[in-house]
Amino acid sequence: MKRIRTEPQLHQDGRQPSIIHRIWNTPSLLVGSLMFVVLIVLAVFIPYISPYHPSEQNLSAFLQPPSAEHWLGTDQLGRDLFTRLIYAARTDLSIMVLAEVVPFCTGVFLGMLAGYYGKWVDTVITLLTDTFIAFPFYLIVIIVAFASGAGERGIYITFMLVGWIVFARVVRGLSASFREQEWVASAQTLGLPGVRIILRHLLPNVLPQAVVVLMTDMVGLLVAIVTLGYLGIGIAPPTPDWGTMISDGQSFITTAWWLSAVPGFAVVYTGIALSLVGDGLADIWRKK
Amino acid sequence: MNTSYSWLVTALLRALAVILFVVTAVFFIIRIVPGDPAKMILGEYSTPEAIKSMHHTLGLDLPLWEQFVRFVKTLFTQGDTGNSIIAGTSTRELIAERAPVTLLLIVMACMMAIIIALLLATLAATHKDKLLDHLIRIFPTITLGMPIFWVGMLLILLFSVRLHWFPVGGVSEGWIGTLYSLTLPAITVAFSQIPTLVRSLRAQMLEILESDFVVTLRAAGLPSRVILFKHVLRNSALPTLMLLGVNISYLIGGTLVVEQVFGIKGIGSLLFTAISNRDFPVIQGIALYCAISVVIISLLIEMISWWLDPRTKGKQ
Amino acid sequence: MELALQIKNVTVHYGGFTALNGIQLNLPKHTTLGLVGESGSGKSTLARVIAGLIVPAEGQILLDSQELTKKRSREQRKRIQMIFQNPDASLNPKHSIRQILSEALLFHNIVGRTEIEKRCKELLARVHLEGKALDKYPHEFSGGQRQRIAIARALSVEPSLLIADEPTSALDVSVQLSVLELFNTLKAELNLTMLFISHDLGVIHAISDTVAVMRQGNLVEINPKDQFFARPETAYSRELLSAVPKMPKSNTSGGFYDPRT
Amino acid sequence: MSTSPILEIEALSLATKSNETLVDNVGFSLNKGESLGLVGESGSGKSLTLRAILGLLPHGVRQTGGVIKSEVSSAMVFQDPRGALDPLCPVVKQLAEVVYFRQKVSRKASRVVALELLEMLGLPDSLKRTDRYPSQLSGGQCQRIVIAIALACKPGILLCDEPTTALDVTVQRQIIETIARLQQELGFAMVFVTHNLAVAAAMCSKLAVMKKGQIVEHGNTLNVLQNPQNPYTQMLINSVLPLPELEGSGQLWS
Repeated sequence: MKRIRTEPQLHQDGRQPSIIHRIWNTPSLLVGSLMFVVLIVLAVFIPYISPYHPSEQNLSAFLQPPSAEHWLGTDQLGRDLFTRLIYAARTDLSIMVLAEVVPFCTGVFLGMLAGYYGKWVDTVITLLTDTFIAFPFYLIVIIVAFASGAGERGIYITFMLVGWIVFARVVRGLSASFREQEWVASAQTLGLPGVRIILRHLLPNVLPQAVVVLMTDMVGLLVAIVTLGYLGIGIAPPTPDWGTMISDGQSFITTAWWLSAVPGFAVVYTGIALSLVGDGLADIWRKK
Repeated sequence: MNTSYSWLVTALLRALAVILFVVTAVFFIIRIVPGDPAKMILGEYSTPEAIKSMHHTLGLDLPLWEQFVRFVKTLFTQGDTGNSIIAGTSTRELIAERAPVTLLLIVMACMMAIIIALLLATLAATHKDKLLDHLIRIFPTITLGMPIFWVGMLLILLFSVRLHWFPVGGVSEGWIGTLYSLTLPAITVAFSQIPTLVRSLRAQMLEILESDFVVTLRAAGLPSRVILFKHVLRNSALPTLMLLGVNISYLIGGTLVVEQVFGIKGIGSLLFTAISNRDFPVIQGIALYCAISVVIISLLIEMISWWLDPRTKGKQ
Repeated sequence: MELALQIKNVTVHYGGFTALNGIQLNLPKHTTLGLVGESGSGKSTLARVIAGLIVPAEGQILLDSQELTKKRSREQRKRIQMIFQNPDASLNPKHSIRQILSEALLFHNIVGRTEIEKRCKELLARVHLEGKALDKYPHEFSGGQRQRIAIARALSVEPSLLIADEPTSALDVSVQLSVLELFNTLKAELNLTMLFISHDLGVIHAISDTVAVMRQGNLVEINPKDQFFARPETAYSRELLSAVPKMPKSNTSGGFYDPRT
Repeated sequence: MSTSPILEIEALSLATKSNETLVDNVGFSLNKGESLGLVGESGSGKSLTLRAILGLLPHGVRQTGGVIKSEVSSAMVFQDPRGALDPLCPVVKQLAEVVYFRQKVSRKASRVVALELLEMLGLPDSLKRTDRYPSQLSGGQCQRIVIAIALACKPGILLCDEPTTALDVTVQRQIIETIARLQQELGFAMVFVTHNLAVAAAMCSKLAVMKKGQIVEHGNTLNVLQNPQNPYTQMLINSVLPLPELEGSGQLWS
């Protein structure tokens, strides 16, 4: 037998850029997180920042344009727009995050099951997703939110019913392609049980992509919450909410356009922040 | 030939199964969510007797399976989900009356979305990493978080209130008038689809532009416009179609909301009237018809792309 | 000779397509069978059937004269290990080498927790990698090194049959040679029984004791290596062998087809 | 071989956008009808050199130095034959399209020329009658179409990027024989990129061995193979796995 040659140790000495270094080199992630953190800080500390209460009316100072006293002016009942805007962020953002928890977990789990096991498991789960996806998103949101009663509860139930589909679809595709990868086959030949392969092998591989989808999906969820508020079947007044604020301001659109425009921009701002974070995370994970 | 038929049969069977699931879902959706439909119709403070008689009218006092049998029976004999509680007429007629304008709006929005998205994606992909590409790539990030109704409001504010280019709302008489007054709503609906479409299409175009066959054709000295129009665009047409199939459901949902903003008397306004009247059969009917149309449209798109793509046929 | 593996009449269909057509094959203990064939000949399918990743429509597989059932037990799975073609996909990208090597050791209680570190290092030494590799991740290694790690992982459960499905095809030629040398050393040191699949006759020649040829789902020839390479039985084997490009001999001018201007 | 070179490359350097060197100071020349084998392992920059000659560098790669002087046109044959053809366009149509634009003939005539090219490459007649798409042809047939497309450009230099690597050995032999026959008939020069020394030796009279973007050895095929000066070349030669002689006649390759 000839002597064994060891190959040149190509990558072993190659410097591995640290996590912090990678984050620093991803501007979209930095900017997005910063934008989001600013919003969260404002929402947490608003009672100390603003002298007003969100539902404190002052009918002598209604529909005022922006000024030093009222940074964004006042609405038709003389409430401070900026204060209401940030209190609304509290409501909307906390619902947005909480309502994603259950759909995210079920979606990822069902997606892995369908992708890994294939066959009838896949057929059943795919039929289920195809069924729910057949209902136009807003139609089902509106119907379920209405039927389960206006308010937060309706939103949570709606998203438990339909929110998991996006994750299930993405994760199913990913898992099915990972299933074809040889490390899954190796795990199988090593005699590891399916549950272990799903949780220990597949999960860490599908999670990054699922989190990226989560970011975009949260934007969609926020927009849906706001839309329900606008349609009057979301969060009930007097709890401040961007959707109801837009709808309240609609009557004054010709005279005080900012009443509707500003809460809209708040939604857009959050959307930009989250999708930048999503893009950034995707970038970091792709580079690896 | 054998395999192609089996593909068709599987696709049809799957669509049929989904439709069955859809019917079941429409039946159950009102029943699994908390809250008593009768109470919702009559109001929170109605007498127990009134609720009981309403249960009887809606058939809610029967066992669940009997309710389901009734539901399916109505579906097959009448083709709908029963008569409207308020209007008394069949939901099918109510929907048929409102459907044309909604359909027209959807078709217009689809066409606008495809044309604009394809244009933007082509521009971005052919100018990769240049200024134009960066601008187009920022666009989806910004518009992702725009509520569709809010976009509609801003467009009304700009084009109708300030510039007087379009009517503020409603639908005018005649063909030209209808198309004219639906333009702004269609742009609004399209606007909600363009970000996702542009994103995926740009990625797909880049993949095609950098594939070996484009290099072959460029190396063979074909003019770039021929490569772009005859080969690249044709290859991205199929993915576009598929993408639209996935998004058609979102598009229909958006249309319903936009109708509300622009005061268009279509399915959307029928839905919201039914909701404020607690008219359950109508709500169910709309859900059923929308979902079944989505299933059929998806099936058609699947069949068209299968038909057009030689790769699905295999060796002969 | 005692048989390690017996394959009896194994048939696999994909839709209407017959991927394996009544394959009969015996593999004596401590020998290496080289399985050769062109793309679509069914050689990888056969490997996956033996490894239990594909359930055949018909036929029996016996390992040490014990029949492997459709639903294999963990013990049965453990005894047949497989090494795959693509070094980029053979290791879980999110696991460290330590996790990759120790997972099966711990799961099957092959060694105790205290000895795990020592055993992992031994496994790495077997495939000529240093112990410090344990805390690294797959993307930090080259293709050849990843194949070595995959081999170490397969050896961790002490299999009685090792299947190698084109393990060197995706590697550069120099790396291919060193991985082949590793296989040969392991064969000698560990008395391995191996099924080695390749489309490259040079590779098959370097590693096998017996050669089997597959074509379109059928086994067309099995013969001892020396006989096969000198006097193949079938016309197809002869065609394969004569198609392999060879290095020029000293008496030819090189550039055989070059127009002499 | 005393004619003036039709292709001259001097000090060619290629790099990524982030200035990572991919090809470094590569130079060689090629005479009419001559064939050069560019041999090396993955990442040696041999395919990029080819793309530079073609004038179509992939996105993100730029030329940082050197000159490529060529008097004739070049055409390329790729590693993955199926990927090199538009999957939605019938193969004959693709070929005819190239003939139409390159040879400036009428649409009708271009189809006739295309069919002649198919015949020259030994493709079956059935292609003429019905529209066939790349997915309906075998890898070897697709590669013949790709070669036909390259020949439709009437190239002075044919650039081959691992044209047989993705193919089975029996098909590989047919394709190599075809390319060699066409070269004799049409007299084009050739740059043949491969990692397989035996294939390069069979096809080319000159060899250039590349490693990490540089040419480490360059010369007549036989000289390089029998008297390698560079240890890397020696290592590549040692890596070729030997096969014993097949008893009986009919050997083509030695």
